[in-house]
Amino acid sequence: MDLILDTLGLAKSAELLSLSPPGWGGNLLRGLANSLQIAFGAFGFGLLIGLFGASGKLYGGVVIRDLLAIYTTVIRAVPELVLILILYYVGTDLINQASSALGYGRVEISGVVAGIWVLGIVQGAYATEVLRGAIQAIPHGQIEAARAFGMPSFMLMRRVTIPAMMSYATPGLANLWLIATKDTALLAIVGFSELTLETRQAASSTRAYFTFFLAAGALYMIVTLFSGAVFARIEKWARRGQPSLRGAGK
Amino acid sequence: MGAPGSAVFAGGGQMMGWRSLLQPHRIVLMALFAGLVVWCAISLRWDWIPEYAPLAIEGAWRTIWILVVTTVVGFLLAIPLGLAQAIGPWYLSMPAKTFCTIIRGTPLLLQIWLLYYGLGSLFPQIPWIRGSELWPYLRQAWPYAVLALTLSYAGYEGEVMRGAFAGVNKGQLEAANAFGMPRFTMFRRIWLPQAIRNVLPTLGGETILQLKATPLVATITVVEIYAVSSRVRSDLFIVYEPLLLLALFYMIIAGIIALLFRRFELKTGSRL
Amino acid sequence: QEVKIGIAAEPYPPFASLDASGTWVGWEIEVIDAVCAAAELDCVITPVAWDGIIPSLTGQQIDAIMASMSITEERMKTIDFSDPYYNTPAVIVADKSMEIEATPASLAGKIVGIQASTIHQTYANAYFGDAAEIRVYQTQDEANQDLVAGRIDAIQADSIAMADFIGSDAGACCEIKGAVANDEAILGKGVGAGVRKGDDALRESLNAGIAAILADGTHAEITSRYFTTSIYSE
Amino acid sequence: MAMPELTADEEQVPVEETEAIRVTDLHKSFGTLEVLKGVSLTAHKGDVVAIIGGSGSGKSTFLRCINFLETPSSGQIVINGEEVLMRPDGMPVKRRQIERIRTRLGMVFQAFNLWTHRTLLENVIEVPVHVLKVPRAKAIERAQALLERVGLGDRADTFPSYLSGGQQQRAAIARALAVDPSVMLFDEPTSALDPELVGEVLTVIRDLAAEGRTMLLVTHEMKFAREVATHVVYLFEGRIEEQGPPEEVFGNPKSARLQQFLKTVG
Amino acid sequence: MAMPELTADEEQVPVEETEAIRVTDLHKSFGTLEVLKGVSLTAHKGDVVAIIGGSGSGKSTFLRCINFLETPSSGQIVINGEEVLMRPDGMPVKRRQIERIRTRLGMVFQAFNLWTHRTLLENVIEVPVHVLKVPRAKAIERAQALLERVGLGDRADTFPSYLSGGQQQRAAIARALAVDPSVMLFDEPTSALDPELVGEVLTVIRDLAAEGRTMLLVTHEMKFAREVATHVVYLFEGRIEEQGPPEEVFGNPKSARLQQFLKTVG
Ligand SMILES: Nc1ncnc2c1ncn2[C@@H]1O[C@H](COP(=O)(O)OP(=O)(O)OP(=O)(O)O)[C@@H](O)[C@H]1O
Ligand SMILES: Nc1ncnc2c1ncn2[C@@H]1O[C@H](COP(=O)(O)OP(=O)(O)OP(=O)(O)O)[C@@H](O)[C@H]1O
Ligand SMILES: [Mg+2]
Ligand SMILES: [Mg+2]
Repeated sequence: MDLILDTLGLAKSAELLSLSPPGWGGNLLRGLANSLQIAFGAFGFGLLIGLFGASGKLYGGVVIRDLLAIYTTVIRAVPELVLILILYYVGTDLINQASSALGYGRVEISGVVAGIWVLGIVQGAYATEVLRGAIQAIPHGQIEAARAFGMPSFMLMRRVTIPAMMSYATPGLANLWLIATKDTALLAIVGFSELTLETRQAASSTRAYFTFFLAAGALYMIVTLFSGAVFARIEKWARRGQPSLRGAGK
Repeated sequence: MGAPGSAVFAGGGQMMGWRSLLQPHRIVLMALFAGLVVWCAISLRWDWIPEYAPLAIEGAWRTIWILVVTTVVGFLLAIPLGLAQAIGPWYLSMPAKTFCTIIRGTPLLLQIWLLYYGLGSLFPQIPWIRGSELWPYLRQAWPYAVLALTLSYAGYEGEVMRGAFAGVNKGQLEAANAFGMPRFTMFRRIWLPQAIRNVLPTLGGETILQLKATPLVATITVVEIYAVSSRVRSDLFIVYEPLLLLALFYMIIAGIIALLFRRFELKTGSRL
Repeated sequence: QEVKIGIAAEPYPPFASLDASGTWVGWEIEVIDAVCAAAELDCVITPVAWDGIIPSLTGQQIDAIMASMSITEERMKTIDFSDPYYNTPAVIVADKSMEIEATPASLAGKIVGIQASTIHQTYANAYFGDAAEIRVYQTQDEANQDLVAGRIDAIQADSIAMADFIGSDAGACCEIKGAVANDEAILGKGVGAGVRKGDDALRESLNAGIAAILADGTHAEITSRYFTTSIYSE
Repeated sequence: MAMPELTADEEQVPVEETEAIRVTDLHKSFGTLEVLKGVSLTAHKGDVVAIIGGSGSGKSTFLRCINFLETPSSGQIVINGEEVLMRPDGMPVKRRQIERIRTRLGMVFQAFNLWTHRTLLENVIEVPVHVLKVPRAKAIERAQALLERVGLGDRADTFPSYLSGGQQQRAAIARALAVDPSVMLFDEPTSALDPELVGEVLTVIRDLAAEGRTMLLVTHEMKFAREVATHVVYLFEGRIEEQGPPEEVFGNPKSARLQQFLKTVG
Repeated sequence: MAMPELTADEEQVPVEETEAIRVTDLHKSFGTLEVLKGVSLTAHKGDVVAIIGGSGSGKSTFLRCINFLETPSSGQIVINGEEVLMRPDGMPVKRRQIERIRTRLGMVFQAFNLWTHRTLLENVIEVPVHVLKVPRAKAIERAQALLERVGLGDRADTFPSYLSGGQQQRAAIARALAVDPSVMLFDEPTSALDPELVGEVLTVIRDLAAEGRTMLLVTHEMKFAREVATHVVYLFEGRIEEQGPPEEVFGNPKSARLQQFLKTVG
């Protein structure tokens, strides 16, 4: 640790991290805001896909189940970088070819929108599995009781399935959310300046690698602690009515 | 309606036969896939494969063993981490929680980097380490890569297992207690299997995520399959072909992982 | 009309780096401006992540790449290059106390660090790969750091970058041991601007621009502000 | 899947008739295990049908088929004059039809199946408020009254896991009553109750029958069945072995199986 | 916490005596709710004690306190002459002592609590193999015999969730019998069973009692209690209101509460 402080010098770090140029602090914060924005969109979109995906996998017909199995396996297996390259570059290329064939000009597809889509689709595949596991962990009778009273399927999901599975799903979803905040790094490829890219740019432009990577780590840590608190609250709420297992080994 | 298939699994998991592949929609899907493969084979550039094949095989092997070692060891660590958080006294749960939060809270890249360039570059400064038996290993990059990935998996799965342990139905444990099961036996025979069963799909997903996290070790000079594909890309400037092969490789591994987990699921008799 | 010049979003000082207010600066940035001015092109500098830079070019998001990209035979199968606008020899750097020369025989049994996705990677693998262990780093700085730490014995890199490094405090331990034997098929003919295959019009005007700034001394003037030696030779 | 029957739902206005449930030749298999082997049963408005039979004879499965928690393998089910249409794979032709029919059926499960993430009161008002769209205040009022009636008035804010078995069962009864169903399906509604409470439940069921509601109840307590039922069905290995008014079934059993079954009962 | 009693475990060799369970002045509160308000009970070897009482009167809690699934708030519990030592916070002073004692207690839960991740056979052999270290082959043989006995021989490889209520209850009984316990705690072991099977269970319990085993059973079926018990305890709001031999308790109840409780029973 001494070595790090010696070679870099704390004073120099503070100067490098100050909020206005020539400090890079502002850039990092802007990058963080961008990352969170994308992560939020992608996570929300992914949750939505996950809900429908999980119910499709559990209650859908053979065709739907097969298609979803392909979706979750392929999307989770293929590296996100490949997906972004293919969906963004090949996708826009195809769209452009089509539109110029029809006599329109080039269409600009925003990297951000594409990014949210791609990350959302990826998150959706993971969320599908997390939620499927959680739904399966609900005691069967809970859902049956709701069916027996004629709850329509959407309401059943909203009133029984979701609250009852939340306690099983929150840890997995919390992991997914944290992954989403970090996966925004992939959007650097389509020219979106989020936290990781800002950090790398700052680090290699100034050669102060430790300073900026630690700063970025600290920013991520703050996000984690904050979201950890939020997820803990959700989980506490979800576990109401469930006796604690503390002392279960006695 | 309960899925009509559920009763099939009641008997303890017979796998679907090959015959089930012959359903119409599956035939259509397989035809589509075959078409895609043929199109790729014909219209893309593959002449570079022989030259890079030995490198790719080496890289693939490295990816696989890193994945296996880090997930197995990481999961073994995740169990005590999860348990400590779920029911441990504060002096166990606090450190466990802190560990998981830090691991989950900072980018893996940063962790790898801190271990290798931070911790790892301190060793050479200490003369007796440089002279010791350990130096040839400490000088390598892979010990740091394996350590970082293992801790990362342990951190994420520790969190998942925490929820899993806490979610087990109390009556199930009481039944074990009532018969005088020693604590550890109860844990091993009842609590752990039920906890794992409840999060098997999540664990499967996280294992695939771990597979895709392995490329990060390239940043500390461990060359695995992803680094090989990057190299083809920068040597020849062809983008999609190596990535497609890479995707295929990951898909096969992920398929194997998914299959393994599916088998576990059937074994534990989970019911809708 | 507008020409979008793609540069790598990851800085590569002193050729291209960012300042905190988001402006790109560096030798290559100034050369781009000068070439465009000479060729009367309306250029827009567009940073793209290195991983996406080729698809951006073929997908028409950018029109040319000027990101210290070496011209090699293999790469020319995929895109076209302009004439080179700089070239530097590849050198071997090692600790001052080490008896090392830039030859395969001398490097046998040693660990050589190089930067990924560079011509040095290809070269080192081809010439030293049999006898020495090659370690691949994502950035040059990381390789330098490990050389200082003693985890590797030597690095092969660009002479410019190395001159910069051994001149710094961190690099005081080390010295340039010599240039490697040239192999134009691998090391290429220097660094050029990449354009889409068949985009001859743009390639021609870039060539004209490069020729112009070399001829009127602009190139040398920019170089003198960044480096002590020339980085262009026929 | 556009089937011609699809429109049936809209057209089929339930005719005013006294038949509440008609089940014809119901079969149900789980894999290779045939649990119901052709059960037919008709219940009129105000009937209380007691279903008795050995453990594993298919009583619960029969009840669960009536509201389609299990998909019948074959057979016909008509509820309040409306036939529920099923595709051969067991999926309902019209999901909304089933949901609508289910809101008129109240069910008490053998395992209670209270929602563990909701308090007793929330369990009871859940369906009235969210499915039947009863104003919340009114639903709460009624729920309180029902909980009082089953002796749980003071436990309204407790979560089910903290209740004794009998208390859970009573809460489940209150939850079923809260939907004001025209047909009630009770799966062993008194299994966890003491004799006093069994008497209570008996009164409740009689009241409901008097209001013209139909009741199907599975029970193991012959005394209870005898007192409450207008009709008794004895199920043996997935078939109706004997049925009739309670006096006859209990007083003068014809089948040898039923005689043996009743032997141990005083 | 080095308490002087710690060594008691090793010294205390159970003296040969006929007292199987002695509970003295047992109290148990959940938060502010006092469920048991001083219960004392002694059962000798071979006794069958039936515990009756209204829903929520504390019967299950009492059974659960005996094997320390609930921690008594105060009171003393002696099993086979050995006192179980608890710290005030509910942790046992010596965990191994409790585990050892529990292996001699078999329990059938009101909610069955079969392990859902194991088949019936696996449920039954679990404790013998992994706690009592019976050789696997022998445990399987015995488990099969027990499953036969409760009529589930052919369902040994089924997971519990695919069974009917009564089948689950019988499996739970088989699981409890498999540990060959000297004391059995039954929480409503016949609630989901039909009269025929109730008769079966009655026979099983009598056989066990004849072998000198002690049984505590909670039941709502007075007829069953009368036939099987050597001693009946009537619990009312956490206190023993009346106890004695069955003829007396049922034939000649003294307390007004008990009289009322038994009124509805024929
Ligand atoms: N874990 C708990 N937390 C709070 N209260 C509880 C808990 N368990 C039981 N109780 C309460 O204690 C009282 C006694 O419960 P217990 O389960 O012993 O009743 P019981 O006599 O077995 O009744 P039943 O015949 O209905 O099973 C009930 O009022 C119940 O609500
Ligand atoms: N989901 C299922 N999968 C496979 N078999 C099942 C399933 N549900 C029930 N069974 C079997 O069907 C048979 C009838 O079960 P059912 O629950 O209808 O019995 P029951 O008459 O209600 O018995 P009990 O009185 O014990 O509750 C039983 O043998 C049971 O094991
Ligand atoms: Mg049943
Ligand atoms: Mg009870």
